[in-house]
Amino acid sequence: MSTETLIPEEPEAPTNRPPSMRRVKLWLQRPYARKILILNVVIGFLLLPLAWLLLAGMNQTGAPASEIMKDIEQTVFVFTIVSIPITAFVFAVLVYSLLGWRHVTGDEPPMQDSPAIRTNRIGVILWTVSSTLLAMFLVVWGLVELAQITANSFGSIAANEQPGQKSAEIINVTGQQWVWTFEYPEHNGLTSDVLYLPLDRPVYFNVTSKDVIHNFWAVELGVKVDANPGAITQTGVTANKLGTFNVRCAELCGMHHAYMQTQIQVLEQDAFDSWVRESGGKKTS
Amino acid sequence: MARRSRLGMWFFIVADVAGTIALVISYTYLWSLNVNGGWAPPGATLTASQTNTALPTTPPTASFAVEWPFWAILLVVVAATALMWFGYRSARSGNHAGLLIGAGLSFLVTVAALVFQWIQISTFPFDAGDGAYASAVLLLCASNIFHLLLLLFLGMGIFMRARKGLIDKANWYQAQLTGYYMTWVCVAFLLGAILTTFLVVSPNTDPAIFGTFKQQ
Amino acid sequence: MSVDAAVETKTVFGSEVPQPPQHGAAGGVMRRLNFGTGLVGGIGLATIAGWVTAIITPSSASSDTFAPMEPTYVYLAVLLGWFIGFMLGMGAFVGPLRWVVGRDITHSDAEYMAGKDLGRKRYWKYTTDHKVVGIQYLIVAMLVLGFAGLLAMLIRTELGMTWTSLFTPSFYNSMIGTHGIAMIIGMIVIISGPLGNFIVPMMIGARDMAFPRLNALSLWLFVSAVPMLVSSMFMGGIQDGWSVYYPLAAQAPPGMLGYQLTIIVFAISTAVASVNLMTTILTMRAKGMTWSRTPIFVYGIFAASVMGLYAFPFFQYAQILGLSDRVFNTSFFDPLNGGSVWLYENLFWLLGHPEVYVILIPSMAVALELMPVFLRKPLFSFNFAVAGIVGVVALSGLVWAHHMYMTGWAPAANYPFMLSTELISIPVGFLVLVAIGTFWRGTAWTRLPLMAVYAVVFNKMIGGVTGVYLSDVPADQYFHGSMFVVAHFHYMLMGAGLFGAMAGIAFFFPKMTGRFLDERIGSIGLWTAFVGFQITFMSMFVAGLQGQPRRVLDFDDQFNLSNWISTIGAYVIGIGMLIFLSAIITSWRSGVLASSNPWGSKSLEWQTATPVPLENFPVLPVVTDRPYDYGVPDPYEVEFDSTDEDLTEKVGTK
Amino acid sequence: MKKFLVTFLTVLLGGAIVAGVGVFNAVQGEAPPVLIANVVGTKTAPSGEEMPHAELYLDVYPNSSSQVPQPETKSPINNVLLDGQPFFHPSTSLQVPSNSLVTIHFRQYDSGGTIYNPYFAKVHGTVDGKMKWNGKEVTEIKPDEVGHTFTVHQYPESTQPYFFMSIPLPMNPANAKTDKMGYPVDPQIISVTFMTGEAGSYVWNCEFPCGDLYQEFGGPMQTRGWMAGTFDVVDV
Repeated sequence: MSTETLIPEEPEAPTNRPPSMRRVKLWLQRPYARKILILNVVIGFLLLPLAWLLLAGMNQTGAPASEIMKDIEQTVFVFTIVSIPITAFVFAVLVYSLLGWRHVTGDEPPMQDSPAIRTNRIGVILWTVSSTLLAMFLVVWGLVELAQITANSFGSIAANEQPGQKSAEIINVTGQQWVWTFEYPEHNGLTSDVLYLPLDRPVYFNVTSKDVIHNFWAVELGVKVDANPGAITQTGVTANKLGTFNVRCAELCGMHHAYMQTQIQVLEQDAFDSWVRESGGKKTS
Repeated sequence: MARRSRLGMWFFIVADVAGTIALVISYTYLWSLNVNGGWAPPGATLTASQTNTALPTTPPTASFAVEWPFWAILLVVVAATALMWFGYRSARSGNHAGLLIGAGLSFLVTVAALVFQWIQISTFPFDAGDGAYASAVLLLCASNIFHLLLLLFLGMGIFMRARKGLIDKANWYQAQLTGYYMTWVCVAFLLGAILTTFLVVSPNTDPAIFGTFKQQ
Repeated sequence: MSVDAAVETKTVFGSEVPQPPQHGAAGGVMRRLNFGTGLVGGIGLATIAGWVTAIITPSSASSDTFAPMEPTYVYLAVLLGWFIGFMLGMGAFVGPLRWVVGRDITHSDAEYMAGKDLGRKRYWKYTTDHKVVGIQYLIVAMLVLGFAGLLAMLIRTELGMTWTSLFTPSFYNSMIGTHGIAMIIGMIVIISGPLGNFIVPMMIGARDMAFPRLNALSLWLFVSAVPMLVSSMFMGGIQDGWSVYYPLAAQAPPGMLGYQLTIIVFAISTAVASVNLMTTILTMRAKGMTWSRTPIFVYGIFAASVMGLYAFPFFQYAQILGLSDRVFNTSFFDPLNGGSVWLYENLFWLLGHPEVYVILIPSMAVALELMPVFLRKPLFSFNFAVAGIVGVVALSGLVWAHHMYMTGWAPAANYPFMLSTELISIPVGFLVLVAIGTFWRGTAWTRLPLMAVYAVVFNKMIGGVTGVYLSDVPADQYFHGSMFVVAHFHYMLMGAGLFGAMAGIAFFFPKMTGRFLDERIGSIGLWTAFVGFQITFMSMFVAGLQGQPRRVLDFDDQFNLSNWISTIGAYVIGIGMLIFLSAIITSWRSGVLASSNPWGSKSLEWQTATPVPLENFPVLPVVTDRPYDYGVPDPYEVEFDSTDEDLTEKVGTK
Repeated sequence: MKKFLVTFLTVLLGGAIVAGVGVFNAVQGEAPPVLIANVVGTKTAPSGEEMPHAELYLDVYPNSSSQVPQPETKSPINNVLLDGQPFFHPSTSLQVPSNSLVTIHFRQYDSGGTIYNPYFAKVHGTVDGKMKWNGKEVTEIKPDEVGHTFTVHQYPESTQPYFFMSIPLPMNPANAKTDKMGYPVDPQIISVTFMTGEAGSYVWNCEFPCGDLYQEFGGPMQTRGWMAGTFDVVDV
């Protein structure tokens, strides 16, 4: 191999080259610079509504019905906002390179070459720093949110110990081809094909499967975890909204995968208790 | 040409290493999980899996494999490799007889290793259906056989070509590349022997019972 | 006849070193073998093997789960018979066997295998010339992609007809599985195969690949795998998605064998091709082509080869384990007997994610390769492009488990994998920076290849941003397994990958065929496909946001609208792709003749004649400068050399 | 212009191929003929009101025979793979009237064993939560004596009423007297009555592992016409 480094030798900078800040000022005075920046801002503002449209899409069937789902939507919203400027900048350059800067057609290669910009220290540094900062922000945000969601899912366990707290309702979720069954072990094994949840009360799910992999997705509650054969996965949630929501299977599980769905009924505590009584379970504490 | 071939052989070894690593991962992962108490062959250790009706009934005679054959076969393969390197050195120093002897013996010893491997597989105290341990060990042996067959091919090639005087000072590298590959195969055998010797009884003593919310 | 000394010392094809003394006669059976004999051998041996197996298998044979095993055994025998017979008939085993017995391929044989003076016939033979292999790869890859596209049309039709169900659920599932894996295989090949084989050796100034016979081997292994995949459709199909998760795959009909053997063979083909490309690039670059003078496309192909080499064996062994589960009743992925479903998921995604970059990096690289030619300016910040590619390769092996956030295999592992996954956006960002930096102030020569690059960068941005949601565990908790994921990876693999391939093919078409790709028809096809693409997958994003799971053939009314629109868009894509295909066909047959360097490019592959002579270069070139040496001094920068106070006005009034 | 002709033909040909393959497979995958439950009069619902009453007869056979032919399928591979597998007779595409009482009479000829999930050894979704088994009314059967189940569940439409019904079909004892076809002479007779609501389309399948391959849930369990099908509630 050659002993040469990867970096192509930079052209020697002239001694009377103005300082960086001045060069930026000069750069801003170039005819295309302002146009691109304006274009960047315009496209950015055109993209901005996306942040709300995404949430509108997610909220169609009554989400968010839990803190977890709120966190998820918050994350989506923030990520959209922060990624808009850089996306808008790239789009602005694409548009301007087609409409702003010269372009030629024809069968022969253009006679006149473009400026030989081999690199641009300021531009490269700006991009690297901003993209790194962006990535770091996303990582940190993600880690914090993940920790919070984990706390929300498993807070139900902690709630058991805390005095004065409403104790957690434990539900054993069984996926099998192609139905869900929900067992309430605290109510002498009362089992149901519809998921009944008490309002504002932590619920703790044990999830497993009797045959293949399924994925227990309580859509509007933002709960999702695989139901694995031969293993028990755990999650939890506190439903804070009355209504009828969806459980869908989000992992291909065979012929009737599309039909492996059922309802979630979030009930007031007393309505939940009376349901338990009617369907043969003991009265809840 | 020699440099090219050497690079090519190294890259092929990289691919082979990745595949072997996949096998090692499978063995250790299943060993550590002991899903549904199904790692050990039934009868080897009395896990609660017997109480689990979901398990198909299997002969209670099955048990873990004996360790020493793995090491014995490893020794044989190492011998074959050493002979091949001896042959390569001879070729390098122009000693044609040495090359012939080294390559020829290496080929014969490889055949012996293949025979041993086959005997070991046919005398395992379990068959493919007896849980994850049986599966993992059998596939390790299968990959061993695959490697030995490749060695047979290479060894025969080197021997035949040596007889025709095709491997001389000009292109000794073919013997050298064979040596490289055989050395890697030794490492692969060593990995198998280590796994089957030191990772036998699963550390997970209370796996969840399949399809239920109970631990065993 | 024995070869005389004059031939011995001559440079033997593809290498400049003298050969060992030639043993054995030239000619022999291998000169009579071709694709026809391959088909005969394959079909013949398949028939015999299947027939024999059907006889010796007791029809009562069944696994311990009462599965009738006879169809399985027969189908397995047929597939293996096809594979061995086909490779035999192609003459793949001639070289190795002659090596063993010490009757090396003679010089004249080597030249014959290189297709010397064979005319069109060489495209139907086990030809070692890298240019022939490149063309063969192009044709086969386009066939595979066409097959997968056909399935895509059927899938969208089913999803569009929300008021009725056109196919049975089983057939629908097998369609999505086959569509997925066929597209993945085709996309992996479509750039590294044709352009990697045809262009790279010329680009680095070599006479051929390092191992010409391995080159042919990799191609014909790939070819032999295709019928296996298609045949599985007739054996019950692959009903488990392209990632055939176990244990669902253990319930699939025998068609699963077709998938498993396809992957096992294709992985060998990929390993062979990767070894060949890497060795070629490392050892055969022209004099003076240091790493800083190596074109970026070579870097891209090299990176793809590295990732393919270390990642594919995991996938291959996953399928081998699955095969032994099905045939020998082992229990690697059978949780009843101690197998683990997470083991399969880990092995699968250890390939699964690097494979995404195996597809993406070459397409980005070919885009960056052709931009300087059409913008008449050097590649912006070459070393950042290299750094981006190196960074992606380095991180590619550390992010696989972001496909497994929701499986619960190791909740604690989600934190590090989220970290590594979001870090990978930085090197990918470098590639985008290089792209827009090269657009910067360039005079765009708006020919088809460059216009395709605009599409690539646009789609890549959308795919990248939506990827950020999925890389983040909380957001993934909603999006995982929904249509949102499908739309995202189609933006990456199709929007960036396939459009990049179209750009590359359009760019290198004159060198490969001697004719221009028809500008008008090609552009119409490209932009039709582009528009359809946006319609299809934008509305698929919407369906995902609303919460439609993926791989469902039937769904709630609330998803109807977005699925209808998506289907219409899919038809537009189909039409666009067919138009582009017709452009390729017509231009190949009767396109405008192109000179040897029609784009006025400065890199090596364009400096040789078209059609390219057998050993590419009459004399091996010597590289004296960096690639992409286009462009005039920057007027703005020039003025700094004559700095005075009214510089500001001068620049301002420019 | 010749080029554009080629383009046009390419698009045409491509479309034709797609359409051809699509139609071919659509025909191959045709659902079995619809079995309609005809109204045979009226019946009194528990609520006391008179409702139209429809009846439906379904048999479950362990395998095909000269008497009971295998469900017809146009895909050749199914004939090979599903030969000798259990199936519902005469059809699995069922259609019942809406807002009425429907009685299904099952004759179960198959053997059986233990079901994975005891929940499906109970009766769900009938008018009184009971089913009539060989003359006596029961609400559940022993989980280790299940032959098959008839489980109708939610189709992914929020616009139609939620509907869930699961009927366990008891197994025939191993020592049951069989005729020359190998079928029990007196099969298990089960009849259930349930109330349908507004129109809607649902799917049903058997929840008892009676297929092949892993967990015995492959083959017939995943093929409409054998152990799964559609269940449409329509206005008459």
